Amino acid sequence: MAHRVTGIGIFFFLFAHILDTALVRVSPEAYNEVIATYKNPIVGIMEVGLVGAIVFHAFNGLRIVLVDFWSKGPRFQKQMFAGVLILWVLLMVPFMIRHLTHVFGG
Amino acid sequence: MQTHQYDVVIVGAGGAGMRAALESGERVRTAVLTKLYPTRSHTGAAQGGMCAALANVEEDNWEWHTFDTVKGGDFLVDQDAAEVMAKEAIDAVLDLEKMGLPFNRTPDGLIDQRRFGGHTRKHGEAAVRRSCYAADRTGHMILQTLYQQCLKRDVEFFNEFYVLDLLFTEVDGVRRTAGVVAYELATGEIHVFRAKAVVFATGGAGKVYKTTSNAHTLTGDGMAIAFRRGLPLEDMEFFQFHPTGLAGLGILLSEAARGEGAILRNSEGERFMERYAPTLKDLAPRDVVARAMANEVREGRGSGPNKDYVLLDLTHLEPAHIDAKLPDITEFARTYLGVEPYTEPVPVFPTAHYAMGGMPTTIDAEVLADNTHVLPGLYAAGEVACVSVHGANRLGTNSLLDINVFGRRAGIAAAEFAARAPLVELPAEPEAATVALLEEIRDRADGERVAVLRRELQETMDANAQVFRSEATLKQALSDIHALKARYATVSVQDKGRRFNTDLLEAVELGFLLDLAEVIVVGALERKESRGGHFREDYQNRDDVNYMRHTMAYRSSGDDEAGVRLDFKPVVVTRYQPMERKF
Amino acid sequence: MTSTIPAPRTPRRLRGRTNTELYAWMFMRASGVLLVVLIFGHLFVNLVTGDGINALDFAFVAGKWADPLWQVWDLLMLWLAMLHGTNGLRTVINDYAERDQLRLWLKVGLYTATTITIVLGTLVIFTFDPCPPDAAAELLPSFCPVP
Amino acid sequence: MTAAVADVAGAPAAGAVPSFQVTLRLRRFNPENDTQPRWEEHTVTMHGTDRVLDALHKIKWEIDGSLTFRRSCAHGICGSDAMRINGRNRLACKTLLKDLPLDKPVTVEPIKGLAVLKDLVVDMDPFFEAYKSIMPFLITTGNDPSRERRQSPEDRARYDDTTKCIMCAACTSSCPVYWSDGQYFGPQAIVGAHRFIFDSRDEGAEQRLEILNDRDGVWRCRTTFNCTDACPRGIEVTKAIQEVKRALLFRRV
Ligand SMILES: Cc1cc2nc3c(=O)[nH]c(=O)nc-3n(C[C@H](O)[C@H](O)[C@H](O)COP(=O)(O)OP(=O)(O)OC[C@H]3O[C@@H](n4cnc5c(N)ncnc54)[C@H](O)[C@@H]3O)c2cc1C
Ligand code: HEM
Ligand code: SF4
Ligand code: F3S
Ligand code: FES
Repeated sequence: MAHRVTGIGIFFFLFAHILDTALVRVSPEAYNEVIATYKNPIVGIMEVGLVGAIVFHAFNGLRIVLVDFWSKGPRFQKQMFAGVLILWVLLMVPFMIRHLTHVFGG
Repeated sequence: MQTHQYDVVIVGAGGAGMRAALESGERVRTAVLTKLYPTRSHTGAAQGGMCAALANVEEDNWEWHTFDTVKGGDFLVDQDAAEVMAKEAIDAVLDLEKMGLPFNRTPDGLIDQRRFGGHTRKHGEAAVRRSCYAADRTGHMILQTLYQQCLKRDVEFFNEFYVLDLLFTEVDGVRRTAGVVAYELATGEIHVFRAKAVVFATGGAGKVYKTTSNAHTLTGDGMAIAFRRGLPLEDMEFFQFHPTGLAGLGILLSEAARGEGAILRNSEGERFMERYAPTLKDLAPRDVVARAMANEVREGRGSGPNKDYVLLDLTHLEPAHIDAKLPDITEFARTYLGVEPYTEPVPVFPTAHYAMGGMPTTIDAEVLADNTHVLPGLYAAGEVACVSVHGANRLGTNSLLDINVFGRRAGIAAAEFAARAPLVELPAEPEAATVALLEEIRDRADGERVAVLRRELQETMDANAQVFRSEATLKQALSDIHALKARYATVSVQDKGRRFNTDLLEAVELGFLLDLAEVIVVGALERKESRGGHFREDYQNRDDVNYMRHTMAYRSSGDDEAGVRLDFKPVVVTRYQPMERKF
Repeated sequence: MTSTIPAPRTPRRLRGRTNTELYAWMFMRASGVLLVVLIFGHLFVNLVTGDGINALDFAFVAGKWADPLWQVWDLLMLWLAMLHGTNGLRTVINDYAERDQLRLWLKVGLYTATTITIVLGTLVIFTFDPCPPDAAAELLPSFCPVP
Repeated sequence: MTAAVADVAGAPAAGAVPSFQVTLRLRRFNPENDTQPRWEEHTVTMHGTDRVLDALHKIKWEIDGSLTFRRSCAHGICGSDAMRINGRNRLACKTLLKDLPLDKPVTVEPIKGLAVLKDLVVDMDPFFEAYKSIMPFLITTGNDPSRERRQSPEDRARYDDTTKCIMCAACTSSCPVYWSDGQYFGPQAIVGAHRFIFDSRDEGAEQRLEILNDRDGVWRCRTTFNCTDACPRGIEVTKAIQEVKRALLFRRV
């Protein structure tokens, strides 16, 4: 179910993201203005959440694909889920450090 | 009240009922009434296998099978019936295979077979591999396969309908079957089913005992209903105690375990069956093994803190072999006793398992109205019936065979009867007796609890009418039963509603159990000998002069204190003269 | 032996049954796997390399899209992600919206939103001019000819 | 019986194991009196090897006879008594009390996704209908052979797992897709189909696969694994579902 929640979350973000990117067509000023509003800490933290969601959804998606196509997949689903969580932490910790230093550091 | 009309009504959707339904449904309009969803029937609990002399793995033939059945039954078997069963066994198994039953296979792809208690080659020379099986869930697979075939053929089921009465109408001085009365659990409504022929396939009555391998729902309804309507019950004193129930719980560990090589040991680690049955050892018939176990415990060689069980040792078998052949029963040991059968022996003790007796029938499953005459339009098959193929002790795997062979025969016979017979009138107010029975219990404001009486009944039966019996214990049991019957007149239930009133039905079922317990004990008191599953400590030998005969128990009308009148019927002997049983 | 054996392999397809769900399911897996590469690449370039999030501005985007590789990359990502997400939401709607009416309207909404986004996004990527003539030079990528 | 306290393995006889108190929190609903389900708590004394079913029986037999639930075999083989125990679908007769955390009440509710008829009893008809719709019977063409159809032990092993199903509905009623709308066939029906699709004797695989290719068929499975976790027979339900999906994708069994 977490897969579903993250999937839906990403979808709505993507929606917004495409609309804002579309602003580049309008004018650089407009785009930069909107992007500038993204450059505050709150949005920064939200972005962490977003990236977290994408990373989880992606790895878990791969796990689902493995369950579907690898005959031993269903048997190891629990282990694979643990793997997803571990990978998620492994990726998110360095990312958060880097990203948040960018966000707060300047 | 609703009234329905069918050619054939089958009561019970276990193996026997559904096998009959397949035959009958093909020929005439058929309804199946069952108090459980069909797949919940206790046939699904059967583990070990179903025997037939297929000779897929070693030399075998149906004549040896007949002999084993007769000898295993301690010569109380009607030999003509045993012969029919052994002969038709082969087709019965093949039919199931063709319906899709997933039997285990030999490397050549044939149905695999394994050893089972009492099944031998050449009249007792050595154990033979005769039992066809699907791991240790053969009964489950039979039940599933038959249910699937019923779905395929659109058999009409009435699920969770409790049949509580059997209707007769006298035509030209002869009682004829008119139908049944059923109670619909979901609504509390009464339904009358009018039918030309009725097949009873309601299964066993293990809940008479406390320690039993039988389901909570096996309360002998069919037998008791017939008995109350004045029909006889045959050989009810013969109850089988299966040697290997999980100690204290009664959950069965199939004989297949011993068929695959497991060994019974006492507290000294001794393989004690070598003393009791030098040839077949652990695979001697069940009555012999159960008694041997009880005797070991009695003589102080039981295991455990209370020295009240023996051990079933599988530790010398390969875990992979156990997993392939006995996955379920080893899981029972793990789940319910926390014992790991790979490495530890499993505590076991005899458990009430199978009613050899029941409604007497001919080999065409026609029910007898007295010692000789059939009752037109009434049929019975399965554990509820006594064709007398099991005599005084049923051989393992012969029951799954019985339900298939005689279930099929019952279905065909009932349909053929219905095709030519006219409908008989229903008696006036057909539902009256059932409504009275239910309302009396439901409307009684205050009274004793059903569960209390049932527990006392089961305890006295376990203590006094189990593996070892004697005049003193049986008399004790009988007086307990009489006292309980008197108290039963005052039971009440707390659930006064209509929908899903299982409280009420448990009360009704207790009434059935009390009647049957009385029949069992009265028969056992009268039979002053030891034969098969019936062992009297005060008469330890078989007595062919006086007791080579079937007991026929009738409900006595009125003033007879016992409430049971006994009569007798000769045993059909064709080829085999009684001889001493040695294994 | 009778000769009334039905012709082998007669089409048994029941009416109204198609492989839609099968293809949708396949597409979810295939696009999912591709999206891993695409999105991770995208995130890596945008958020991690260089100055991270702070580097984002018009110039950055324009610089990227000057390269056909990134054009194709982002286009593919846009299409796959939208279709993947839309189909995902379609199943979610199927699961939760119980009334047929509601289900229908939700889906209509979903599909229009998706169409608009995809068309818009595609147009943007293709018609994008990294050096709009009337913009202030300091906002533009460095390769733009200084007017 | 002595009160010797020993580990369960050594002393299985009831009474030899210490007894303890259990509180059951039951979801009750009697259509004849209630408009809403209600919660009810009972505390009973139970013994070491007792199961949730024993506790339910004790309540029914000693405290409140109107408590209603289905049961028959009492050892996990008939599939009557699937219920939600502490939020998980299990068989009451296979769930040992000592394996549950007993410091707080054990909650017992009917399985989800099927209409509650009374207390723990639900309407099983939709469940059996779904099973029926996948044609759960051996389909063959031509005349029956005179002896058995041959099948190698390897071919027999392919569908062994799914023959264990006791139709308890623990899987189907734990599946979130099934809860949200009753249209999905549910895992049990797929298990039932799997048992025949992978049986080398059967010739109806095409038709069954076609049925499961439906909008409400296998593709609705979201690989949640609730079904596998719930199955009291240890059937790898999700694996069976994936095998059916693969059979559909590659159109070969
Ligand atoms: C644990 C166990 C293991 C066994 N193993 C083996 C084995 O390995 N080999 C072997 O040969 N035998 C074995 N047996 C014995 C064999 O399984 C049974 O004797 C046989 O299955 C009985 O089948 P049946 O059809 O007569 O009854 P059941 O399967 O018990 O069916 C009874 C049916 O009657 C219905 N019914 C009952 N009362 C009513 C009523 N009042 N109204 C409506 N319907 C009613 C029930 O709903 C049910 O559908 C075993 C038995 C047990 C308990
Ligand atoms: C990063 C790589 C991605 C991978 C590997 C991936 C994988 C998957 C897979 C395999 C599924 C199918 C789940 C199922 O059928 O049970 C799925 C569902 C879904 N995905 Fe993705 N996905 C990815 C990116 C995205 C993106 C970017 C979005 C948003 C637009 C998204 C939204 C969804 C949604 C809404 C669902 C439906 C969830 C459900 O039905 O429960 N996914 N994803
Ligand atoms: S697959 Fe398992 S959980 Fe589902 S019905 Fe069958 S036995 Fe029960
Ligand atoms: S719980 Fe449901 S979603 Fe699939 S894996 Fe099991 S059927
Ligand atoms: S009572 Fe039969 S499965 Fe629990």
